[in-house]
Amino acid sequence: MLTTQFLLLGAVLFCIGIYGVLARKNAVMVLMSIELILNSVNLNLLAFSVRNGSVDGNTFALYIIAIAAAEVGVGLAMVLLIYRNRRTIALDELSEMKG
Amino acid sequence: MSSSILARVPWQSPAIDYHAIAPEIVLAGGICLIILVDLFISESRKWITASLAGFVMLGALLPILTLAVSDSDVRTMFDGRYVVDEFALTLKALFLVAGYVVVLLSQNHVEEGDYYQGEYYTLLLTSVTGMVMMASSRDLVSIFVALEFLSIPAYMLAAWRKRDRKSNEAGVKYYLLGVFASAVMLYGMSLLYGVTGSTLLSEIGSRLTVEGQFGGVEALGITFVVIGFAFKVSAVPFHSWAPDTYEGAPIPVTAFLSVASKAAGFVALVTLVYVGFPRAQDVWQPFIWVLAAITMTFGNLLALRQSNIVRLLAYSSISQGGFILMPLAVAGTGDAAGPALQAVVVYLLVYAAMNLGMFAVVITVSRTTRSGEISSLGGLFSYAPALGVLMTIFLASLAGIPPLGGWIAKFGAFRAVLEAGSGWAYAIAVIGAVNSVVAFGYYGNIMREVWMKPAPHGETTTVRTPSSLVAALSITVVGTLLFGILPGTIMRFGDLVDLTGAFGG
Amino acid sequence: MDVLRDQNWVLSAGTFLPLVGVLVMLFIPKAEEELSKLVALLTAVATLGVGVYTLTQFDFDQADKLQFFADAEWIKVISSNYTIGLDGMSLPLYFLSMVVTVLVMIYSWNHIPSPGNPKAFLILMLILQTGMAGTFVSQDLILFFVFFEVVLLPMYFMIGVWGGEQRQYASLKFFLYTMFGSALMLVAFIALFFKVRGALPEGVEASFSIPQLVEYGGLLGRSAQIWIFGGMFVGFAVKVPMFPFHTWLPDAHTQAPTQGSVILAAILLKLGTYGFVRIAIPVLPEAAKEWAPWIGLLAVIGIIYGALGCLAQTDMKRLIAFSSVAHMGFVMLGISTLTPMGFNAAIFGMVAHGLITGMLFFIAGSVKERYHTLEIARLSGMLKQIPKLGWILGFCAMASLGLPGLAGFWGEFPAILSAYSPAVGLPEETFRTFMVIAALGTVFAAAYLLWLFQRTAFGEPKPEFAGGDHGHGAHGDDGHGDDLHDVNIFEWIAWTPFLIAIVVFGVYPQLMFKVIDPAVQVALRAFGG
Amino acid sequence: MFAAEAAAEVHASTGWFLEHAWLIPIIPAVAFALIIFFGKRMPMKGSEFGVASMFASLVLAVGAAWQWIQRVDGASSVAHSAVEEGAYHSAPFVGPIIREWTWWQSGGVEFGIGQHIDGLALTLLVVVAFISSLVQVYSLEYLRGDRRYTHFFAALTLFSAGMLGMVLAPNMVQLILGWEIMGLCSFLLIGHWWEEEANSRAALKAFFTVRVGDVGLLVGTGILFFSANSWTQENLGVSGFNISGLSAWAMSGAASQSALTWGAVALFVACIGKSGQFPLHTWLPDAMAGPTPVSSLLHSSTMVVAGVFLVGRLYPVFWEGMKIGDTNINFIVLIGGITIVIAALLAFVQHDIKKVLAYSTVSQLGYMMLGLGAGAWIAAIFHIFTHAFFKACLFLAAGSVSHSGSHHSFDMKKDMGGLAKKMPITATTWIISTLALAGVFPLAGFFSKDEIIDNVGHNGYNAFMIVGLSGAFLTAAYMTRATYLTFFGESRGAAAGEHHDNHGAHAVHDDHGAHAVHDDHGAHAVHDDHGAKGPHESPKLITVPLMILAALAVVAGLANATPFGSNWERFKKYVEPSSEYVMVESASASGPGESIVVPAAEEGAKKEGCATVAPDEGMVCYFPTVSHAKFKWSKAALSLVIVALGLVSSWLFCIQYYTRRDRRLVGLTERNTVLRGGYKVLWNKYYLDALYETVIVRAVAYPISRAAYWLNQNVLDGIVNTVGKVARRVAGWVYRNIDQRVVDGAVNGSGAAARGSGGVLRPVQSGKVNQYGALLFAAAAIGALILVIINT
Repeated sequence: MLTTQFLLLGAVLFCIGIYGVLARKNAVMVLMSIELILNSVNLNLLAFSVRNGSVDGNTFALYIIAIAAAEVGVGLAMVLLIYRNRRTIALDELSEMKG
Repeated sequence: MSSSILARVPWQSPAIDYHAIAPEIVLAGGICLIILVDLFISESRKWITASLAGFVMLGALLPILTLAVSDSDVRTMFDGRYVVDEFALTLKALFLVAGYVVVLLSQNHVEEGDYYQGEYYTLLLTSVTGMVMMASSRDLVSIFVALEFLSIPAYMLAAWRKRDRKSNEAGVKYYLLGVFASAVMLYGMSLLYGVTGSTLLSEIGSRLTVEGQFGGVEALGITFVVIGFAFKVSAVPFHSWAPDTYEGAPIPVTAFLSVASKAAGFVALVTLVYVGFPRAQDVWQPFIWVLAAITMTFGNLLALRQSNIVRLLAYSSISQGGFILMPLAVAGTGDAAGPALQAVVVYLLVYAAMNLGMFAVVITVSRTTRSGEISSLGGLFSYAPALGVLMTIFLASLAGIPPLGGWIAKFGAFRAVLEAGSGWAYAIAVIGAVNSVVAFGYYGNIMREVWMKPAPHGETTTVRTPSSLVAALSITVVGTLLFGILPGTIMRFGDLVDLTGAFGG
Repeated sequence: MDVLRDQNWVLSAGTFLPLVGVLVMLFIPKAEEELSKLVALLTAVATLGVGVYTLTQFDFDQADKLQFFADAEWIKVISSNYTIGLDGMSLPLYFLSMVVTVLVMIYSWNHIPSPGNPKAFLILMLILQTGMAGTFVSQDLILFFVFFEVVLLPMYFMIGVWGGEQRQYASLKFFLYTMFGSALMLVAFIALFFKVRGALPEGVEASFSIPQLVEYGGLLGRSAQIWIFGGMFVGFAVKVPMFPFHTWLPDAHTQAPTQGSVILAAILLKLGTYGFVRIAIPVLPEAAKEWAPWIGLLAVIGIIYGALGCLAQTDMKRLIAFSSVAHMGFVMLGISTLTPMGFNAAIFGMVAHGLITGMLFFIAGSVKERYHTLEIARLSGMLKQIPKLGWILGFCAMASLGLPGLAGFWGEFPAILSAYSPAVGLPEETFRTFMVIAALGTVFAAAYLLWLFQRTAFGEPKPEFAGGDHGHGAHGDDGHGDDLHDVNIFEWIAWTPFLIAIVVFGVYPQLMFKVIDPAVQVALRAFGG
Repeated sequence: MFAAEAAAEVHASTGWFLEHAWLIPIIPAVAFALIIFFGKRMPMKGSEFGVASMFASLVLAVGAAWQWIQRVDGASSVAHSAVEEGAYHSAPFVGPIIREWTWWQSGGVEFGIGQHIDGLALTLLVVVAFISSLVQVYSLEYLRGDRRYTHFFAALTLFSAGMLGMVLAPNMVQLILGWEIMGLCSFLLIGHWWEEEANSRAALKAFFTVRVGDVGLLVGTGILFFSANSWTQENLGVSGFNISGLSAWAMSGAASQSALTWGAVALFVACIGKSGQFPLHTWLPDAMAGPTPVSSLLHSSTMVVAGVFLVGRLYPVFWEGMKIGDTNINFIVLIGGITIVIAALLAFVQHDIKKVLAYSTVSQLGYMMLGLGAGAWIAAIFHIFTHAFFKACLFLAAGSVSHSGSHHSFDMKKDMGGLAKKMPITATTWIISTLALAGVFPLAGFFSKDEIIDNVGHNGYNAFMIVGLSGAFLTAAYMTRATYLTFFGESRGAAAGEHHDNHGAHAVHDDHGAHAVHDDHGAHAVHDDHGAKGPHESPKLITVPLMILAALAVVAGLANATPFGSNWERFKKYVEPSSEYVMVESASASGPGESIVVPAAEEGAKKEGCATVAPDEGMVCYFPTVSHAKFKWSKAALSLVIVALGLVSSWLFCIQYYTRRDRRLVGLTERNTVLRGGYKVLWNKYYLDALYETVIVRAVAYPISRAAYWLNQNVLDGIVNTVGKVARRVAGWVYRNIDQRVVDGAVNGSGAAARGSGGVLRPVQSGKVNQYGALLFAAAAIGALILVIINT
């Protein structure tokens, strides 16, 4: 069955996403990476729903897509906010508070 | 092919118990109302939105009361995905009251900072709505939805002071890490769905670990899901966002995050643990044990170093979270399940009261001192005895000193742990005992400032306390004292039987 | 368990009346100092009135039973009730706490330590009173724990706000020590509850009620008992304080204001020893037997160690503080014998030490007020300048070193005696060794107390203080305006009861023993006492 | 109680005085309270209470004694008065009047208070009451104008109360009570003039030293109580504190030997402390810092004999514990013997007249202990009796000298000499008492001391008989020296009328004068010009007591004049308890609140003495069978010769040295070496002369006295004094290094450690989002990995 390959693809995407989140300093890129993870999740859900023969997975995936959109909206707004206040979106410069 | 799956499912609209979801409906209505009102009132009368928000919260409490007294105690909808039972009601009430207190706290703060009041309260209400939904969710999807529902507004609230770099930073950190965590959690959820073939917690519970054997995928899924909420409750090592966010966000928002959203995280955790994977305790018990131990320890140790009161409270709330986690670490062993659930619920209630109270005092004082440093509290007792005593009460309660609320919470936690009676249980009990002593190190330090230090640069102007803050203070202090002196009033909440479907039932 | 339930409101009244006073005082403006003093004093007196009434209504022929027994539902879920009762063991301490509070209030009338603010000071004292009284009457572990903890904060602030130079360090130390102990104690309590619940016969409902635990505690396995006892031991031993948990005491005592020291010495230290005789030992007889030799060892170490500590002091108040370590050592020695004689001695010793050391702290406070120093080296010839105070000091020193005919002796002597033949099952030789060491301890006591008395009271006054005194000190009538006035009226009122009690109990100890003895017999039933 | 009366009537008469002897200590106790509260307001500053109470007690005591005599006579007339001379005799048993009321009980143990009246108790009661009365009268004059006149009488009266209470104690607890009260009063009275550093030091030293001994008292009481309690409870129905119970237990053979021995040793340690026995005697001479009346009452005649009294009171315990009956050396005699010699030798080297008397007291107490230790019970008790009179007299005389003769000085060498003409009465009484003390026939001392020595030898303690005899010689010698220095030879210093203000004692006393309460100033003025008038006889208030005591010092001995046959041995007849077995009624005789041991004597009473045959069922006895030496003039003559030798030789030496300052003999001393000095001790008086001047030379010349003195000063005194210092130093070290560093450091350290680790953790909180994320995911991955592994 093909589901295994889908799952593998999902896993790969997940890892790439994780790498992106941890490695990239650019806020937008990080957002993108997170989107990757979410999509890997969607892939998983769809593959599983096919394997389990239930629609729950599909529904779940739809919810995730919808909410992810909202999330990204908020995220981009914040990135803009940062950019307006400090003319950069490099995350490693965000260290006003520590300790 | 997938189309054929859809075809095979017959569609019938689910029965909806409107009484059961009345609170959510009220809140939703309230949100719309505020948005509308906000559009039409002049800048000078924006305060109306605040009072509206408050009324909405209280209004949402009414159906909860009616539900509580109504005879049919458990109401389920969408074949068990959305449940209103004693447990859910208790926590919904908690969220609403907490939300109300936060509104009280916010009123002057937001007004004087001329922030966008209407939006502020809208978002606050939205977040509270998400929490209220969380209390009833018994399904991966609904849990996820509720989680995002309460988180996303919170991200924005954290970054509310647009011009303030700290606030921005707080928002962004909270946002990125939050989203990251929920992504990881989602991956875990997908795995769980894959192995069990259902998103309904009770079914997952019954299908997971059919006589105990299960593979790495289940373990992975469970771990990732637990981590998702460990992040919400800012358990070490998933706490890193909390101090920065708490410090950067507006203080009322911090209060909200440290109480309400943390409580929401625990609610989800409890639901998952009790309903979702009651038989998989081999996975989550040791995990939560470690989380609890290091959370309370690190939280305390780091708190000892802080000089900023808000940041200190952030760490203190982290270590308190460790204490709340403690009973869950034994929730899977025999008789301990009941007391553990009870301990968590009681702890959440008490913690809400005393921590909100603490923030209320801090807000009131900082209105005068204009500083977040602990040293700015010096001599508070001498020039504002009432506030000094109140702060002492809340601090003592946080430190768990009888007869204040905090002690019964801690007591419940210890009781639950010792009920389990295993070696690990005793170990964490001792760790908790030692930590409760260490904790006094910094609580006592604040008391010392308040009582024994002279006021910095002769600051002795009497503190003016706005009526809203007075209300907030009185609510919280009454709660703190009442819970402590007559614990019977809350100990009755959160009996295991009320949590429908526990142990796959 | 058989109890007398009539008039079960008495104890609650006696315990919570001070809180009523606190509520009233909350509404008195801070400026109205006289008024708040008055209200506080009246409250304390009223409380004492209730105490006296309790005394009159107490059935001394049934001192072994719990009287004025009240039992109300409190925290049903954890099966802990509001259970209070009074028997011969707790009556003396319960009453003592009330008396001490009243007298301290009187003393406070013109001795409010800096930085003033009598309102807060007295409110804290009233809360303390509630905590102390409650601890002695509570018959439920959880209730006991709550009251046990209630006294912490007021004392913390009393030391920390109204104390001496090192007050913040001392207060924090005091708090952390006690908190540490009580945390473990709480764990032990809960563990005890569950273990006992496991061992209960059919049909008996588990609860934290002390009488019930005493009844069934013996059912526990030995190792379980030993561990639980260990937890309680730490909790109580810190409070007593026993060597090596004692180091908070000297600082706390030295830094605390006079009133604080008096209450601390007179009552608070007794909470720990009371915990031993009321809870730890009766509930866990097996473990008690295991621990007794070690307790005894620590006790005698404390006796000698405390005495050495005293000899090393140059500060009068600190010396008195260290003497507490030694005296509580005698008390613990008596307890560790697990014999009725030892227990009686211990409880008598608690009261006696409360009276005597409390009195000594009063004196130290007054000396400080007059000479503005407690450096023994700088004090001299007190008998010449303020003879009455000097002689009172001598009297208390004599009482404290266990002179027969004064209260101190009846705590010390029987404790030493009882160590010769401890309860069956305890190593006799060991305890006889303890006996000899403890007896040597009395010599040390004589040494440091008389040494103190000789250096401070005898001899010629030091030139720095000799001003304005030309032998008229003998009449205490030097009107030279300096602080060297003899005992004043408030001090007389506050002190006379102490002095009388010291003599009366010394001359006729039966007064207390006949109350204590029956209750002790019951408490030690498990040892065939 | 009435049941008891009835039982008592069976064999022996009792009477009001006997039944109410417990009033004797009560009266002074009440008087003490009166003095404390009203003393200052009374015309005579409270002294009247004291004097009155003492006389009242005296009357009661004498009355009780009289009725006791009748009781004994009655008993013996009823019973067989056949008393076979010699080896051992057994008088008819006369039960003591024991009345005991429950004082307090604890853990089933009953602590009683009451009275135990028998010959011994009555002897002491009479002596104490009598001497106290006289001393108080004496003090009226002697202390006049003193700053703390009232305090003085208060303490004095309290002392009498304590002592009397101890003497008639029916049980150990009451005995300890009185014992400690005496110690307190001793402290207060020695330190009466506490402005002087030295005085308060002496007071402290006295109390502390005695307290060291008291450890033995507590421990011993404990041992005896727990060993005896069960036996006494079931056989006599009294607690193990009860004295007669303990005696019976000790004699019953049921007692464990180890318990007896350890108990006896422990108790004797207490006696060593209280009665100033070697090695704890060092406090007694220093105690002379107190006013003279105090020295004469507490530190010579009454308080210091408490130790002796205790041994005599619990004699069966010591008899059995120390095996006095069948050894020829034991702890008690050893200590007693050493004390006699050491103290006597020290008495030679004193300048202070009171110190001479003090050492003499120590040595006499040694005699008493020696007697008790060697089984000469009656002789020892009799010596208490006689010694009280002449020693009190001596002290009062010394006081009188300093009061009127030497202007408040006690220094024989500086301020006395040739006072015999100026103070005839004082001198006479002094000389009489001296002779009595020396044991010159027929004065009191002879009958008691000689009896002791005689019996010591008779009971097989021959070595110690020698010690006793040499002690007699030394006593005679040093007393003669003191007498000569004080009353004969040429007058020196104040005795010659010089007025030198730099004198210590004088300064002290003046000081008090200066501080005296106003209305005493007049009296004080009168008081102060003694010096101006020069030496003269003291006023009546002082001389009358002196004369009374002197008279008694002459006749007291006849109370037990062994030489004149057994009919003269009244003391023995009335005081010595019978050693015969008696049937005891069980505890049933004890009424509510009081337990009475009333032995029914006559019917079925055995003739054989106790501890010579095994007892029958239900029979006990309260006293061991002591054998009495038969008086022989030959032995008496020997000791008399020795005494005479001492007197004469000492007298000759004094004349040689003090009147004719023989230069050529001085030269001899330079030529003398350490080695030769050793054996010339008793003969070479001229050698002695030169050595008086400086301590070192004398020490070289007299190894023994040097050793004694050195031992006394450096070792014993040193120990007592340095124990405090050392302890303080040790304490200081412990306090600084252990308490403050280790134990405390642990506490503070933990806090620091916590904060430190907090600091370590802070870098984790770097503030960088990516790092946070990494942390988050790393933790997640690790957690997941572990769990996956352990769960699959």
